[in-house]
Amino acid sequence: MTISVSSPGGGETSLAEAVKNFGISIEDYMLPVHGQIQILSEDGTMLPEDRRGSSPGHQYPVPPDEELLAAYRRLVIGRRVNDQNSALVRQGRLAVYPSSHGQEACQVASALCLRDGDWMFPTYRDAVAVMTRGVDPVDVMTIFRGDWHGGYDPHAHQVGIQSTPLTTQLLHGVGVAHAAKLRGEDTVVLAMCGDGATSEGDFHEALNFAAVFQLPVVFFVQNNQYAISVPLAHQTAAPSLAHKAVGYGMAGERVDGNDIVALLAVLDRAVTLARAGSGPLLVEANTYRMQAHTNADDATRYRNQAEVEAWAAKDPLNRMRHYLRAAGQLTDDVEASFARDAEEVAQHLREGLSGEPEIDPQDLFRYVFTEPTPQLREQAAFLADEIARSADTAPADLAKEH
Amino acid sequence: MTISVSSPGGGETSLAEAVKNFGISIEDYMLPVHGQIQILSEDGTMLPEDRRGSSPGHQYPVPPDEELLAAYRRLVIGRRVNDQNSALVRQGRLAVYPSSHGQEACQVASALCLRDGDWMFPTYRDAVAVMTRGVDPVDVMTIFRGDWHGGYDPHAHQVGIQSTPLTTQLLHGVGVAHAAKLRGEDTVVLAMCGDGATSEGDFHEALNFAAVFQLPVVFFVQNNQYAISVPLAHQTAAPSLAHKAVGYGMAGERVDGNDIVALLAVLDRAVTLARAGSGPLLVEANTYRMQAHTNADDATRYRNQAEVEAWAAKDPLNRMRHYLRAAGQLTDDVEASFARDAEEVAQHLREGLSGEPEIDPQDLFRYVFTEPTPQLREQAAFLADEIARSADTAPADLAKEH
Amino acid sequence: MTTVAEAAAARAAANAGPEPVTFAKALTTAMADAMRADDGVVVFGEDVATLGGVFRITDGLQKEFGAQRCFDTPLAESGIVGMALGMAMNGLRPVIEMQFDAFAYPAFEQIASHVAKMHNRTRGKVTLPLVIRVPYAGGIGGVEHHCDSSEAYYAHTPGLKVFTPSSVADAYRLLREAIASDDPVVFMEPKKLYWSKEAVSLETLRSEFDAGATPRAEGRAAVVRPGTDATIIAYGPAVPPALAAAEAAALEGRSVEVVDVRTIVPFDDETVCASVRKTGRAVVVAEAQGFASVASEITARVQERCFHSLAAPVRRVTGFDIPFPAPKFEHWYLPGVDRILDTLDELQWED
Amino acid sequence: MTTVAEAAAARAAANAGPEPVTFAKALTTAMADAMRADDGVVVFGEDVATLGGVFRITDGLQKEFGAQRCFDTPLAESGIVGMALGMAMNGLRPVIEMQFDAFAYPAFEQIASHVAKMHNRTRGKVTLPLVIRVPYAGGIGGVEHHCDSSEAYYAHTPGLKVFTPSSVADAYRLLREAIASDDPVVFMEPKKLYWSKEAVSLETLRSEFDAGATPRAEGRAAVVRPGTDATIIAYGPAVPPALAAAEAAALEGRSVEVVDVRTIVPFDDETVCASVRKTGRAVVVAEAQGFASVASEITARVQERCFHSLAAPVRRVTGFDIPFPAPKFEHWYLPGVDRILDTLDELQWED
Ligand SMILES: Cc1ncc(C[n+]2csc(CCOP(=O)(O)OP(=O)(O)O)c2C)c(N)n1
Ligand SMILES: Cc1ncc(C[n+]2csc(CCOP(=O)(O)OP(=O)(O)O)c2C)c(N)n1
Ligand SMILES: [Mg+2]
Ligand SMILES: [Mg+2]
Repeated sequence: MTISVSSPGGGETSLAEAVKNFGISIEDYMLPVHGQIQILSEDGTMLPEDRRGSSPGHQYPVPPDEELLAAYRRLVIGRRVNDQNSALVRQGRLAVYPSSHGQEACQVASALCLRDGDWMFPTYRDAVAVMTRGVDPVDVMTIFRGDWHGGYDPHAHQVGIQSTPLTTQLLHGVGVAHAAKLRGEDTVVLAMCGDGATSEGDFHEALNFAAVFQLPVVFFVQNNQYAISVPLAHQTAAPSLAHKAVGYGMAGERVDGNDIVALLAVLDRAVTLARAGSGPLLVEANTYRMQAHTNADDATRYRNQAEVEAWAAKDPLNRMRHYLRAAGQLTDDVEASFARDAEEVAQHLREGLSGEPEIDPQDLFRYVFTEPTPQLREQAAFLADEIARSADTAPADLAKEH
Repeated sequence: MTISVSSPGGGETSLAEAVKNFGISIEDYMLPVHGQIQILSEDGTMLPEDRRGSSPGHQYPVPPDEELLAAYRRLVIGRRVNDQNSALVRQGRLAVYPSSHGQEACQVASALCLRDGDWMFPTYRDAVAVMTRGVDPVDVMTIFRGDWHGGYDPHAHQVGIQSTPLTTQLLHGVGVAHAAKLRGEDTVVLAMCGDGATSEGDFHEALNFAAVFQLPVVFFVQNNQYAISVPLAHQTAAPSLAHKAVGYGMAGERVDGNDIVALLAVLDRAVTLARAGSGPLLVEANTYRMQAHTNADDATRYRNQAEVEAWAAKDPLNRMRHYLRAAGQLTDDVEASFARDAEEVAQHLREGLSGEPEIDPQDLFRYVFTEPTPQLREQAAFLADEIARSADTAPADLAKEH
Repeated sequence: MTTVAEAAAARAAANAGPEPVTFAKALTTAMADAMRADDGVVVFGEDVATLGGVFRITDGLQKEFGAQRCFDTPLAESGIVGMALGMAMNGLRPVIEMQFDAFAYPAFEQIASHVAKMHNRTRGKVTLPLVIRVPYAGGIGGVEHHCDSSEAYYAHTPGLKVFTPSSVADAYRLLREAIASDDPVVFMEPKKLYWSKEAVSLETLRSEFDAGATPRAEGRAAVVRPGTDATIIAYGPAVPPALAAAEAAALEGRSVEVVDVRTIVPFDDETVCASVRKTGRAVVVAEAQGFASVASEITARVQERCFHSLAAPVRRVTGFDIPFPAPKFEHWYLPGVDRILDTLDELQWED
Repeated sequence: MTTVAEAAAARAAANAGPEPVTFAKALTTAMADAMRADDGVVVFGEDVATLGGVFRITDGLQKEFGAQRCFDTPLAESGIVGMALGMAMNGLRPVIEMQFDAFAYPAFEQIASHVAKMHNRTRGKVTLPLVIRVPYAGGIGGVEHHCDSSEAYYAHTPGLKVFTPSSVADAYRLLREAIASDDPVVFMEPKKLYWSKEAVSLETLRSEFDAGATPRAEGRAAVVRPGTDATIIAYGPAVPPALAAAEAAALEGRSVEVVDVRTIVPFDDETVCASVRKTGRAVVVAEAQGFASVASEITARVQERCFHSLAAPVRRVTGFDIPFPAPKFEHWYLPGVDRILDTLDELQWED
């Protein structure tokens, strides 16, 4: 390994550079636009440039239609995955599933904005993003089926584990980016969290470390308005979560989280800036958790149906679909083929999660350390013996367990 | 106890109100002035109003000269305390002393801006502030002499313990303010920390809690440019620490931390706003730690003499002295009487810290809980017995220990 | 020892007397009663207000006591504990909820460096009547980070009391005592017992508590099943399997006494040692990983204090020294009846 | 066991052979050697770069290896550990410093919920070669929060290795092993030993380590003083008083063996139990508060494993169950020679 880039602590320079590049003040660079970036209207028409919420220093190229069509396909699959998994919970095949129904545009855009070699650090709710990045859907479900804490190799797709302790994973992303930067690699890290998670101390520490070391990390906050039952107004008194960027000398952005066009535009720009050495950026996407926190939650206890319905009208799939149909990109045939693709993934999930997984009790001791300690070997032997003895007195089919 | 005020989560309202009050935008309300508030020039002349760094929504009344004279007296005493304590360390009477030499203006202003019933939450470096608030200087030194973890009753002067774990005390201040608010009391809390401490997660959580619950807390950051050896540029890439306020929907202020006039003006206004229900504010004072972190530190390893000298020229005492002499407030007589007052405090410290404190080993077990557990009683008896037995075989003067 | 009769009665008398009550209900009622009795008691945390907590333990409190006395905080555990400390300093009695065991870890500095030390540091000038409720341990098929047994971290930290009820009556009693205590209490609630039921009368418990009629449970272990041949020492989630094992052992003709520790700090050496001295054999059962744990402590102190009464080494049945396993592996991890019986069998009965 | 001779030689032979070297120097050299041997090793933390650490343990590393491989971070311990985890995931071997024991607590969630669990959670796909250096314990007259013995928190957390050297040679060896380990290691450095000196040759230690000439110290306790009548089991800051007590006991005609645990996790049952089975008596000495501690664990496992060899209960000499005291009270708290001798005396020698 060769470490080649310049030393940390270059905060001022990079801010000054951004200001020079965009010809605006430091505050204007850091402050998010007063509204939010939106490119596609709620009824699926492309907004004129001067109504997209952008301002000097905050301009965004619109992706070409083919890309939008491909993104839409991902949205369709993502929605199907969410609904399939929720069904699998009801059928007892999964223990729990925190659905991103309604947030699929954020999920898809977070995967599509990255290239090979980049890293994603997702949360428990980002299963669709992880799948869109290429991880086998069944492996993504391992944690929720309960046969292990995680089912995929983070190195295989450069996707961190789906983190449960809130916001902790942002720091892991910062570390991955730091190591890459020290080696002179141009890796970008997308570090994801929810609105509630921004209140945790680790959020602060992660953004600050990334800014001080000028690391290529895009912090992506899916503001779905709730942390379980707690609405955004109880998380922050700031005008927006993107305003938090200012305190780190970082640029903040707000984007319509149900508008995949705006999301791709904003995230692509952020990733490009980060890769070019701008330092980290913070992107807040306004979206909505259409369902309960998980199947174990009862959302009617803390929010009303009118609010849910108002957001249903902004559904990210509908908007994109209307636009693509109007643009002539989305024919009935294409739509049918997307539905088939989605159904294929759903079927893969159903099949993959149909049987009881084979599990080996000795796995309990195998991975605690790279090699088991004498104590763990003792405990492993103890359990093996216990199982063997109980098998002697129990039905034959348990005997395979050791 | 009766709880009487309105429920938490009123963030938006209060921001909107501030904006209405000052006729400026939300961002202009939150963003600190681009430079910093300074009222007294470095050579001790009062700056014209348009050169004080203020801007719409950020205006500050100048305290009357008598108040300034009283503050100067405190500065003189504070400086003497710092130097006396450093001498006591060299003489072995104190184990350690983190001196606020050079920061006396911040120290004095933090005590003077509060009224009875308000609370202060200081750090290990804020001994002078604590004394200025009225705590007996010898009691303040208990922690550094090493005869207990703290020497004063926080309730007696409404001063929290001098906290060592960085930034943790801000949350205690938030809690004290919250309890007071729930009871309808108009307590204001001044919660203090250093520049380095702003990087800790607890800083984030404290500011956010205070903002969300709209608590009357003034967060006062003494930016003395260093966290032990680490300069500010390695703590943050933000234009200033006061910019951090924006992320909480809070107003931030920057003030010349060696200008007691500006400090009093800014802190008085902040305390008044907070008491009137503005919610929390963040004030950053730019100052300098003139000496090493503590006597155990060697500052020459990480900073050069030229930098130290440049700051010496901005000495807070000199500036105030020049102004008051020019204003005719500070005659030779008055100055001599201040010096005598300072010497009296120094002598009190010398005398109070001259002998070995009487300590009782049984105190080890007395305060762990409100009543010792059986285990602690056993351990206390064990130690008493051990001491008794060793006294039987040891010189007579040890016998007094039990 | 005073509760032997009561506990036995409560556990046995499901066919007569009061209606069955859940452990969860007992906790909720204890908080509500404390809030009624003292308007300095405030309850806060994540999702405790509108939702009533993810386990519904604070259900109804905001409704009855208003948003000033039961409220949600921003999502930050260190913030919750640190703010609670300040509120306790300033005249209130906060009862705070950590949503799950492992989610109390962000607050570890506030707990270990301040909550535990403030009273001592200030020579008793500052008292912290503060309860930190921690739903803990497994048995509910929870995913990672939702099933840690974290009691040893707190029990090892001087200045914290650590309570952990295993019965419905103790859930009520101990939580009332914790809230009434002027010392900070980490209140560990075995999640898997939330839905357990016993026929106890909360009204009776309330009036007994209010009248000071029952002796404090703090610092007193309970002999929850009497016996003569061996002692099982357990607490929290390990008590039900311990009782079941004792029952199974009885069928094999072995009379096993079960002691429920109830408060880990302060620990009741008297009751525990009296039992072991009487029976001469001891097994310590706890769900947490065993290494450097509360079970280690109990084992160490029992052998220190009862050495000459012991016919066999004090043995432990604990979780393995591994991260708490995924749901489908849980049954291999949890100390169950068979494992306890096996260990009882090994206590050198032939001697 | 292999280091009996070496350790004895090193400790005794100050009059011949190599120059005396401090414990601190051995640690610094170990890091520098590891950085030379592997350019993936990076060192960071608070004040470790320009200043060289408040204890100067990282002195000179930035100068030799540059600001990319030894650097200061913003002041945030959770940030340091979380970032280190990410760097370890991405091919580096971070060695991070927590400035003092209690200042590692803000990082507790990152350590307990991620550092300890990542390898297990990913079925071994992610390894975390990460060393968390923690200067710990007292004996230096430090103020509050600067003298905690926090090893039990880590030892109780499955997935962490916990090393703690007590000799200069072990400081070098164990730190090299920790850095070379693919598992996360919490490396506990007894502060009061930083300035202790022994005549050891760092060159010899280096070449032995590089050649793989000495067996790994990980998982191997060292019999640092042979004896026949009783065993003292100690680690870290407790080893010097244990040795001194053994020496004093020898004057009274008692031959006491001293075992230095060296690595708490993994624990060396073999060496410890062999000694206790031979001597029949055991005292566990540790500076940390005793309740639910590493000393409890050692006591518990020794009586479990050596019960029938024991002539007396295994006894503990530990810190009291109180917050670490202010400097002027420290001498009453620290387990010293007299207290260890008293306890040895009580091991029922008349039997
Ligand atoms: C440190 C920590 N505290 C508490 C929890 C429990 N918890 C799980 S999800 C959640 C809400 C998170 O809200 P948000 O960050 O907005 O993400 P969302 O679920 O809305 O996607 C909480 C409190 C946790 N997982 N980690
Ligand atoms: C949580 C925590 N981490 C580390 C330390 C060690 N430490 C003591 S003071 C200090 C520097 C603090 O700098 P700053 O906040 O700027 O305050 P100053 O000393 O300059 O007044 C450090 C790192 C600590 N006390 N607490
Ligand atoms: Mg959310
Ligand atoms: Mg500073």
